[in-house]
Amino acid sequence: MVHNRTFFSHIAYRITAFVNLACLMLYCVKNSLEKTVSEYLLLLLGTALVNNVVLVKFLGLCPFMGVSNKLDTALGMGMATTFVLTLAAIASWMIEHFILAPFHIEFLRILAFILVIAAVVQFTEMVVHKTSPVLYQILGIFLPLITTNCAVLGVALLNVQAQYGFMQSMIFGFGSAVGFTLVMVLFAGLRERLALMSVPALFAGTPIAFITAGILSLAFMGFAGLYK
Amino acid sequence: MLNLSSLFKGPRIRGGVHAEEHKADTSCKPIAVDFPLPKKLYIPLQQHVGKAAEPVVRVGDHVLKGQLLAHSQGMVSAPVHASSSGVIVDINDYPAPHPSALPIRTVVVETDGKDQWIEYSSIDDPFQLAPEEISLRVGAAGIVGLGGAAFPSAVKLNLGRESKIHTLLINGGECEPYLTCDDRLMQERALGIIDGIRLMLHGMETEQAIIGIEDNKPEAYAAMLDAAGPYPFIKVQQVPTRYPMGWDRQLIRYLTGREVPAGGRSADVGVIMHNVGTAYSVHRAIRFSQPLVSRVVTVSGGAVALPMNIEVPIGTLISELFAFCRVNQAATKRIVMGGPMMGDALPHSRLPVVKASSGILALTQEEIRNTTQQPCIRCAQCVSACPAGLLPLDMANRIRNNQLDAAVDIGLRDCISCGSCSYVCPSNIPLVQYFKYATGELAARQQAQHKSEHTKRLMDERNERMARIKKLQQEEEQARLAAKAERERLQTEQGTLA
Amino acid sequence: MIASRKPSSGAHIGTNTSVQHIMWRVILAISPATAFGLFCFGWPALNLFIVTLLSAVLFEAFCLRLAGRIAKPAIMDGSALLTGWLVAMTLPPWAPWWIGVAGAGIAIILGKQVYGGLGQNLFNPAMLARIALLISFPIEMTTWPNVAPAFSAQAPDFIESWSITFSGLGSIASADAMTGATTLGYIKTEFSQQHWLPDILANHSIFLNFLGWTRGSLGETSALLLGLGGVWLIRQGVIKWHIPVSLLLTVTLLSSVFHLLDSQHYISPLVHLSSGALMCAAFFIATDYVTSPNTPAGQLVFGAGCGLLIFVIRTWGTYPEGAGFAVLLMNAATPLIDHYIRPRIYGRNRNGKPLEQKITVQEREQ
Amino acid sequence: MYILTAIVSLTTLGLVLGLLLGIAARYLKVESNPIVDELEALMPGSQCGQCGYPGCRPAAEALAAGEAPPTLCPPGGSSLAEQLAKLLGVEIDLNDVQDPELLVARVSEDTCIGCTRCFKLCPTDAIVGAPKQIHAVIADACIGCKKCVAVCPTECLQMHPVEVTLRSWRWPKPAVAEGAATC
Repeated sequence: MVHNRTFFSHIAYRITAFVNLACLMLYCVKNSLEKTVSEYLLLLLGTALVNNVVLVKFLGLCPFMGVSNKLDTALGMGMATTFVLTLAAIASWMIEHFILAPFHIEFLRILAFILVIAAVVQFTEMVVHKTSPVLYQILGIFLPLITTNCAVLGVALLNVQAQYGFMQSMIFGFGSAVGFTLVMVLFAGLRERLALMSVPALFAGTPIAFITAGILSLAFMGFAGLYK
Repeated sequence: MLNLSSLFKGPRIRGGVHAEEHKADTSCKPIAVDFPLPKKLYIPLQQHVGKAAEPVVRVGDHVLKGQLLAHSQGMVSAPVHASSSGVIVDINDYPAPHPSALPIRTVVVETDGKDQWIEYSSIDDPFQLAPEEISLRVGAAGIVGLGGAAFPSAVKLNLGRESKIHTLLINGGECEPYLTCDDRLMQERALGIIDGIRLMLHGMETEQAIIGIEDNKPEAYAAMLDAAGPYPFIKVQQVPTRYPMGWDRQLIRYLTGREVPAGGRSADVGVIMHNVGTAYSVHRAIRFSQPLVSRVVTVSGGAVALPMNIEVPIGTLISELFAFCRVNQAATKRIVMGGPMMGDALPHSRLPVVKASSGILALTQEEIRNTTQQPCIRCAQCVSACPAGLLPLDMANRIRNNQLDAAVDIGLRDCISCGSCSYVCPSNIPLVQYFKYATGELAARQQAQHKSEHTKRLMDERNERMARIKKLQQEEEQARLAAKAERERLQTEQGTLA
Repeated sequence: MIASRKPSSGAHIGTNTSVQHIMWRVILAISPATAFGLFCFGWPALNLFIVTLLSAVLFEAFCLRLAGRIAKPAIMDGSALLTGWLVAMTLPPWAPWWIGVAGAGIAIILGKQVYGGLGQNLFNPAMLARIALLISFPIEMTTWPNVAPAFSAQAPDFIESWSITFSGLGSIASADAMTGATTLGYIKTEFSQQHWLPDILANHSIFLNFLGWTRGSLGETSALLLGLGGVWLIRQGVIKWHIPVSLLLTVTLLSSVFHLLDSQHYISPLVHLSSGALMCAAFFIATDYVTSPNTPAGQLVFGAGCGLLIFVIRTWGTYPEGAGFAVLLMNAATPLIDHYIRPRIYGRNRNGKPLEQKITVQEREQ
Repeated sequence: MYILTAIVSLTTLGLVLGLLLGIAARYLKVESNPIVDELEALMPGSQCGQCGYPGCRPAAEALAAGEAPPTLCPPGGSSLAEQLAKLLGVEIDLNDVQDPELLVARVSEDTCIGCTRCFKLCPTDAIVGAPKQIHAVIADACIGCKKCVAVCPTECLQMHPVEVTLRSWRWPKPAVAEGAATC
């Protein structure tokens, strides 16, 4: 309990960091705003809960299963992915509109996106290694693996497919990342409790985690229809 | 059902249980003093917290009642005195009154029936004595906390004086079911207790004392109230009846509104707490310089034909006590020393009564909590029952999975093992035993850690010594070789000269 | 004088409650509502009810035997019976028999035994079964028969009921005349056809709905009886008041705010409260020990979360009844609530650091 | 025409990103991996080699690199395994790590001939004695490494479990309820 409270303040620090990052972005594109704020809020809730990137679209399952046995690591992973996803969404929008579209080289889209995502992940890895070596040690291989996380590339491609504007694609990226973190943390809480239980040997470990993930996705279907 | 009224009246109370008291059959009878003097008294040398006492007598010596058998050792310790006059027949290892009944060094006194006190000089006005003198005499009389903690009282008095506490708290709570020895003591010997309190106040140079008595003991409250009448600085206050009201920090929080910081001592908030029995024995020790040689014990339980409070010399065997109270041996499923909530289950009754045994219970099968365990259904009754605000079910869960550090993270160190959680658990899970096991295991690991550091130091020293010796040998070797070479050179020179 | 060899510690005396004791009292609390439901929907409901209970107990015995443990004590503690009972209560009264068996199977096997038996499941077994059935068999799970008291004219007699339960509703001629939508389902369909509130509920009486004289699940029609059973359970000390009160309060607050803002689009709190499903969820489903937080503060947050989700799903979601999803989602959040909301330990502040209440010597001087 | 723009745009993109990463790398420099020192501090440091590595430092490096499981150190027992697992964030199964059964050597006085062979070998100088005098073992210093038993000519040095006194007695762990799933 003692350490998770300090971690709590750790999270608060990270959230405030993201918030002022988001405000900065909002400010510099404010004039291109044509949709009202409630529209964005609905989009955010829609991506985070209704068509959740992990439990409804089934993207990003390997970190979801791999890193979710401890609450702190799940939170760390969620934060790292949020950082990467938001930056990747913005960068991919820019590349799409300033490089691929004008030169009509849309066929290079996936290649360019992966290049940017890899760069962003490498940058995140350095940041995490610098700020908290313990988290870096615990996340281990899963931190560079964010590059191959299908949610990150998936969201970038979905942005392009849905022809979202700059603001919308950023909100879409951030929303799906928040959804990812929410589900990761929920699942980590469940798995931490599972670890303390005497589950029958047949199901102990990963099988019971899969069953729990299935039930969780069943529960998330309740949000169906909330947002078209 | 928790009686919600006491929750709102005293907002500072949390958790605790409302056990049925079973006090009726012993609280109405006066303290019996007609216990026949046993033939043999088994007086353990370690009846207190701290180092064991060192014997000053030898086998075969004749001792009088109240004579010093073993003096205290080191800072935290207490001397032991003979409970009756007689001959020392043995100083050896005998089973201790402990769930494991492992051996402990005991002095065995064969009583001669005369029960003759050692001559003592009673002083006329103890308040002329210097405060330090009071705690010296209390220490010399071997007085320890009689509430069950058995912490040497002299050390507490000195601590109280040095940290200049502002209130002396007297615990008349006796919240454990079945036990009524404090209740009867307050009803019959209130003046002695008040006098003991005044002596302790003088000994600690504090101004006021508050006596906390549960509101299920009205006669005791009345007796103490009029005994404390002439002294305005001694206040008598009623506290709600809810186990564990007798827990010192609960009483401190209720009466003074302050919370003792975790890991700290009650002196940190300017309060020292003593049991009423301790106050009475301080009165006897200072006024009549009588050491602690006997105590009032509640013998009760379903299997006891004559439940009573009885003044018993320290060292009497429980089997003799049971014989006197006509205990039905077949019906006794468990013998408990102390209260049924925090007391220790003794494996057999051939164990002596010690300074800390406030009660000896012979419980029948119906009274004992049924031990068929069922899986934990997370009903959280234990969370609402825990007075320290812990999560017993989560801690037990982690301990069962051998994650002891994780259990310490959520507050294992703050558990007072009061038994409220295992009392209310519908699945009869022995929660307190999990916590005692975990604390013991962590202590064992701590010791193993110290030992490994100690042996690491020994190894390093040995390696250095070996290295030093080898270096010395090498130097001698070189020196010898050099000397040999020198000698040979000389011989060759002489050879060439000759 | 032989005392128990094994050293036993902790409290040597105890309250003589036991797991059976608690389970049977919960069953007692829900029996009036179930009896009323069985009375309203007649024989087919009774057949379904018995089939579900039986299969629940049989599945439990089967799993325990499989796990190599003697089944008898676990069956007797009534937990399997209670789970089966709750599953039966949430099913449509005239559902075919295999719905009952499938529901009991999912609840006992997937909901409880896979996790290791009593006290280990992460999700409420009854709600898991209800949601799984709702999503996989939408038709059977949404045919709501009219109220036909057991001995009245239009109630199917015993033989007819046998065919309803065991060969499906199609077997009797006037099947569609006997069924219709629940209040919430009706409102949702009306909304989709752009009819708005005041006139939809013209002939709908909240009081009848509250009493239970309306179409609905087998045991969840009568909000009144469920509420009374719940209050009795709180008086008995089996459950704490925190979850039901915070759940009902959240639903009422939200619905009254939205109803005031736009009474055409949002139904009034009274209609919400008169639905039996909400009462059953508040008193019996959300307060399931194993899957709800263990501190009173945590339970308040849990109840509020359930209330919020029920309101959101009922108002904007596709499914008319949101209680099942809400409870499952909040069950998933329970470990988190328990992790962050803990009572303050004596002598420590909120963050677990010891208090600095040390009295300085000067303070003692004055 | 497309090929040219494609190649040019992608290479410039790659170069720009590479440049950015280079700058970032300089600011976010991190020295050696601090985890290894922390791990070594936890180790008992008796360089006993029972984990298969020549000493505690190599064992710590293997742990940090992930080649060795946290349960590699028998003298540390389950407490060390738990701490290592917590630091490394690795999940371990604690039940198969039993704490080493505490043994202590004891000299049976009647058969000891004072040959001084044992106390020359003892790593912690736990055996005291002089030539031709009866030797004795200091229980606190003996780590149960059994080196002396092997070398004693008259077999008078035997290993005995540490006997439990009132102070060292511990409450046993309660048996798990047979109701809960035992498999």
